[in-house]
Amino acid sequence: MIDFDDVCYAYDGEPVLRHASFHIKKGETVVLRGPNGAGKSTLLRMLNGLIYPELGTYQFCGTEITAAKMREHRYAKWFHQQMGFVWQNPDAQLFCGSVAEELAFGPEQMGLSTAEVKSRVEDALELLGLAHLRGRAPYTLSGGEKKKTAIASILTMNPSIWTFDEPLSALDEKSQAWLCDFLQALKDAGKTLIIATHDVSLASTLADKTLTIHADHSVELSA
Amino acid sequence: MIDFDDVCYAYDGEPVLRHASFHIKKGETVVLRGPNGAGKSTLLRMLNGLIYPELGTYQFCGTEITAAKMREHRYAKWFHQQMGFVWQNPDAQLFCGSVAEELAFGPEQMGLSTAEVKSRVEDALELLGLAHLRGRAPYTLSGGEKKKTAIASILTMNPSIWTFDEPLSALDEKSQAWLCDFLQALKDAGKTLIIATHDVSLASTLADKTLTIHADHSVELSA
Amino acid sequence: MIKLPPWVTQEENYQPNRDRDYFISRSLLRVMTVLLAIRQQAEHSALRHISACSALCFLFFWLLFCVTAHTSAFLLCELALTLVLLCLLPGRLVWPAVQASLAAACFSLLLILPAALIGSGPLVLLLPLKTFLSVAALSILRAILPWNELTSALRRFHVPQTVIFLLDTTLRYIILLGEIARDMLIALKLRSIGKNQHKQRAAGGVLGTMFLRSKEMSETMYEAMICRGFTGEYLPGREQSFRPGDSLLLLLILLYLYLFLRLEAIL
Amino acid sequence: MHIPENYLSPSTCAVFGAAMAPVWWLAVQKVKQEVPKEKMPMLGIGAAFSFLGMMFNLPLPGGTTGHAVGAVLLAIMFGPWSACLAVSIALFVQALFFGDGGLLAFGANCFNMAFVMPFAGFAIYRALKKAMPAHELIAAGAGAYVGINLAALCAAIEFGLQPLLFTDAAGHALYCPYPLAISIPAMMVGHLTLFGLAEVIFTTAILGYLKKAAPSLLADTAQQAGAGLKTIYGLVALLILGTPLGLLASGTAWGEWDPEELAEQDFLGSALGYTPAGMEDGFSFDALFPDYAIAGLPESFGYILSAIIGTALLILTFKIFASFIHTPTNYDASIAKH
Ligand SMILES: Nc1ncnc2c1ncn2[C@@H]1O[C@H](COP(=O)(O)OP(=O)(O)OP(=O)(O)O)[C@@H](O)[C@H]1O
Ligand SMILES: Nc1ncnc2c1ncn2[C@@H]1O[C@H](COP(=O)(O)OP(=O)(O)OP(=O)(O)O)[C@@H](O)[C@H]1O
Ligand SMILES: [Mg+2]
Ligand SMILES: [Mg+2]
Repeated sequence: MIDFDDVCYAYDGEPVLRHASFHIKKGETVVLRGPNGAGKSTLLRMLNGLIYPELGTYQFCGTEITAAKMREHRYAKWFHQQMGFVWQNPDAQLFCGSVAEELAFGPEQMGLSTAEVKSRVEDALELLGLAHLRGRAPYTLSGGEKKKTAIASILTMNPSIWTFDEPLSALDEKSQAWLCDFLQALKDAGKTLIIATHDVSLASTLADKTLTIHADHSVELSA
Repeated sequence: MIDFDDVCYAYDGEPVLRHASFHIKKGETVVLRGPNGAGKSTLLRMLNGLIYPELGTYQFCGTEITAAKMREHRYAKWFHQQMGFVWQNPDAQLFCGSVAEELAFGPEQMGLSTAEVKSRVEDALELLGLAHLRGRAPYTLSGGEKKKTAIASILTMNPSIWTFDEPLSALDEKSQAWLCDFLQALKDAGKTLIIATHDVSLASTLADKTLTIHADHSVELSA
Repeated sequence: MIKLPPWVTQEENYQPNRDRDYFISRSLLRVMTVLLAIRQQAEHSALRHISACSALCFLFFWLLFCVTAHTSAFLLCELALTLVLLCLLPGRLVWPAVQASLAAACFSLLLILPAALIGSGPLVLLLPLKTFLSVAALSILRAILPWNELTSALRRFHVPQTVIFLLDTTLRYIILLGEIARDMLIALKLRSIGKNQHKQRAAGGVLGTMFLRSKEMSETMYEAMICRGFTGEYLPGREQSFRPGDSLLLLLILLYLYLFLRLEAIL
Repeated sequence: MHIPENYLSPSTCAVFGAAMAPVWWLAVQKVKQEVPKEKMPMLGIGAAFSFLGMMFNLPLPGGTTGHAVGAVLLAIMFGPWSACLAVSIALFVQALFFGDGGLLAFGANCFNMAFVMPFAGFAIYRALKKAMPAHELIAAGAGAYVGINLAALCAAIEFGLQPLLFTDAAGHALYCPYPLAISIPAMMVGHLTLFGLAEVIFTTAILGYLKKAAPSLLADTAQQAGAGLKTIYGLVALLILGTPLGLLASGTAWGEWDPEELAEQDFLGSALGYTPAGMEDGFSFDALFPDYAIAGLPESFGYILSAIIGTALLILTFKIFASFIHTPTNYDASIAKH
């Protein structure tokens, strides 16, 4: 499903990814590890089609993702629907006036019927225990609630691949346990998960494979 | 040294701290725990004299900390020199043009001589392994480097009490281990540490006492 | 164990329609991210040779001459030095500086076009050149002088504390705003997966959140300053000693003063 | 050797412009590929050398003047394609800002000085260098001599063809009035003697100096491009200060008269007596500083100022050009930091 072939990337001539070649199959759970500044967030941004390889190719379902391809409106929209991105800092991700609007943003754009949008939003609010917050502005929520809202806003789009950047950071123990369960449920539902994290226990319980970015920016996939 | 007597605090009528009464002695290491949104960050902000109790009193070394007291420039300067605050998000904490200036800001405000400032900055750069970054603008650093710069900028003021908000978040394993060592070293040097964290292992290795804020915003100090 | 709703377990079968959503992503926020240019500051290398104070003094006289000159001859002398300085800038900073100056010159050319057509004297025709020179001078200064050096130099000129603090805070605020706008733009782009019926609402949400976040971050930043002993009063700032390049600046300004007096026929 | 506005018919200009277009395109591609980004500003300095060289006018008895071009020097330093681009840009700056050479005739001027000259000169240089590797400077001198003379010959032929092709009903030439029989000897006398010699001296002197002062510049390696920069800037400054020497030559170069001057020339036996019609009402363009003079300034100071502005413009052009070239990142160098 995701094919990296000898991908290199640099910021201003400073290499961040070197000769990354790996393959992620549908339904796999991959944990992305590596020291600070190795390039984990960069790799996630590339997976989401926000930056493009300087050398090598990134293929998604057989289509090469390039700047030109992403300028094709319809493809880009389909691609972003397929791939969900949960940021490390939920603050940057939430921009609507209320939690309910935030959750409805994705499905409304997909052109689903009003009833269907409503039922998705309700299901997601229910599932994440956010029902009592539906009218609140996301900005006023606590850290854990913001994270959950961010996750719910991706959930309503129902992407087949989820990418997470440090999902556990700044969450309390209870929320961390809940999130681990949630990730497990997504995995069981056949979603592909790619999770960048420094947390060892999460990596060991969930991962089918581990993608390691070393301090020298070389990339290695191991089972 | 730090005395809370029946302190209450609310944001817009929404209670965040309720009847907090506790006492922290010089040289103690206190770990602050509690679920998301319990009020840990709020308590740290109050300890640092950025907000004031709505009810009850907060006494620091026998002086009550009030808005009026903090408007006395001399006292405020002395107080802030005594108490160092490392934010969860180092971005918000770094405001100078270069790492070296960032480190010099505190001691310069304290009015130390140029030579003294310089030697403190050099020592801190050395200790935290930031020497090669001295000329870089803080916003161009990686997450781990930013955190270290934030810590170093407090270190040069040499406060006797350190308050940390989630010091381990977003750090990789190596940096986490280093930070634990650093905290231990501060503890051994007789500093008072107050650390808000969700990390269980840090709490268990370092803490003399645990201050827990419950979900109902009640505060409890236990050994 | 978490039980997902049934639609989550199914594969989404989605075919996007066309939609024009340039409004938010292209226009609105792109403007904001331009703010980030301000944080793209030069290395300190040029400052090793000249001090910020003398650079500011130089700029003051330079602009004064430029604005008051009314012969093209003197302006051409200034143009020569401007071009030479542009040549000495590091490669990647050259084009932005040239671009900004040319754009400003073209703009002022447009403004004076009616006046030039009516034929209101040669003085008006110097305006685009003057604009080019002043904007180029400012761009060069910006490229070699980080803003924190600039504000600390202002302190030495006894500019009121409040003004400097406001300037500092504004610059910091602008940088924050640019960063937040960039994040928001990306978040919006990632979730714009189809036709957006409520563009206005989305735009309002983005701008509102951006404002709140940047306000919060700037407040936190101010608190961080307070926690490090800042009481609204900067200390006099480090002494900036006379550096070798300063004498060169002095010579240059004397030269241009001479040229100004001669060419403008004052002496 | 700069052909002014309206000496060539617009159709001739169009032909040369069309001929140069693919050359320029190819030159840009070649330069992008072959010249490392760090060396690009040096190319600008090279163009500046050529620009300055062309400001040093030399007088010849009989009232005409001429100058060195430096195209062969650039070809030796950077390769003929880079030289082509650099001289073209120098000529463009001259035409646009200083009114030296016509804007319409730009293509023709480039053909002579930026195409024929560097390529021919470089070919000679390379052949001779192969034959006698020990005498590089002699090879360079010979290349420069042949190069400038070929360029002058081309210019002379372009002039000389005009009266054959374009006349009005009265038999008066529409554009340049002198046929080949006059233009070729008139051009070549100067270039085979003094101007050719000037070119040889200009080329060998600078080349010899650079070989001694900044040998890294002449080597193909890119890393040390910055090493000899100080000496180079010094040399440029020296040349700039020397440009007023070019004012000592008071005449006008052959073939570069103003239309009014032209009527008084007597190369056809007696004064021409008329101004060719195509010239009188041809295309006219007001350069910023015609003839390197700046209103209100003493002539020599204006000359220096023009030299500074022109030089800086050329260096800037190439610097900006370089900043648009993407340097591939080296992903295989070992990372020392970690
Ligand atoms: N916009 C940018 N411009 C320049 N350099 C950048 C940019 N973003 C990241 N970098 C640099 O690229 C490198 C990799 O950054 P990245 O954020 O991908 O690391 P990471 O593995 O996510 O680290 P962390 O664990 O701290 O999140 C770092 O050295 C960083 O400084
Ligand atoms: N500036 C503010 N205005 C209004 N409410 C606020 C403000 N800051 C915090 N709150 C609210 O106060 C409560 C406590 O916030 P605080 O940040 O202290 O929690 P915390 O214990 O640090 O949580 P976390 O573990 O997520 O950091 C939260 O419910 C939050 O929504
Ligand atoms: Mg990251
Ligand atoms: Mg907190």
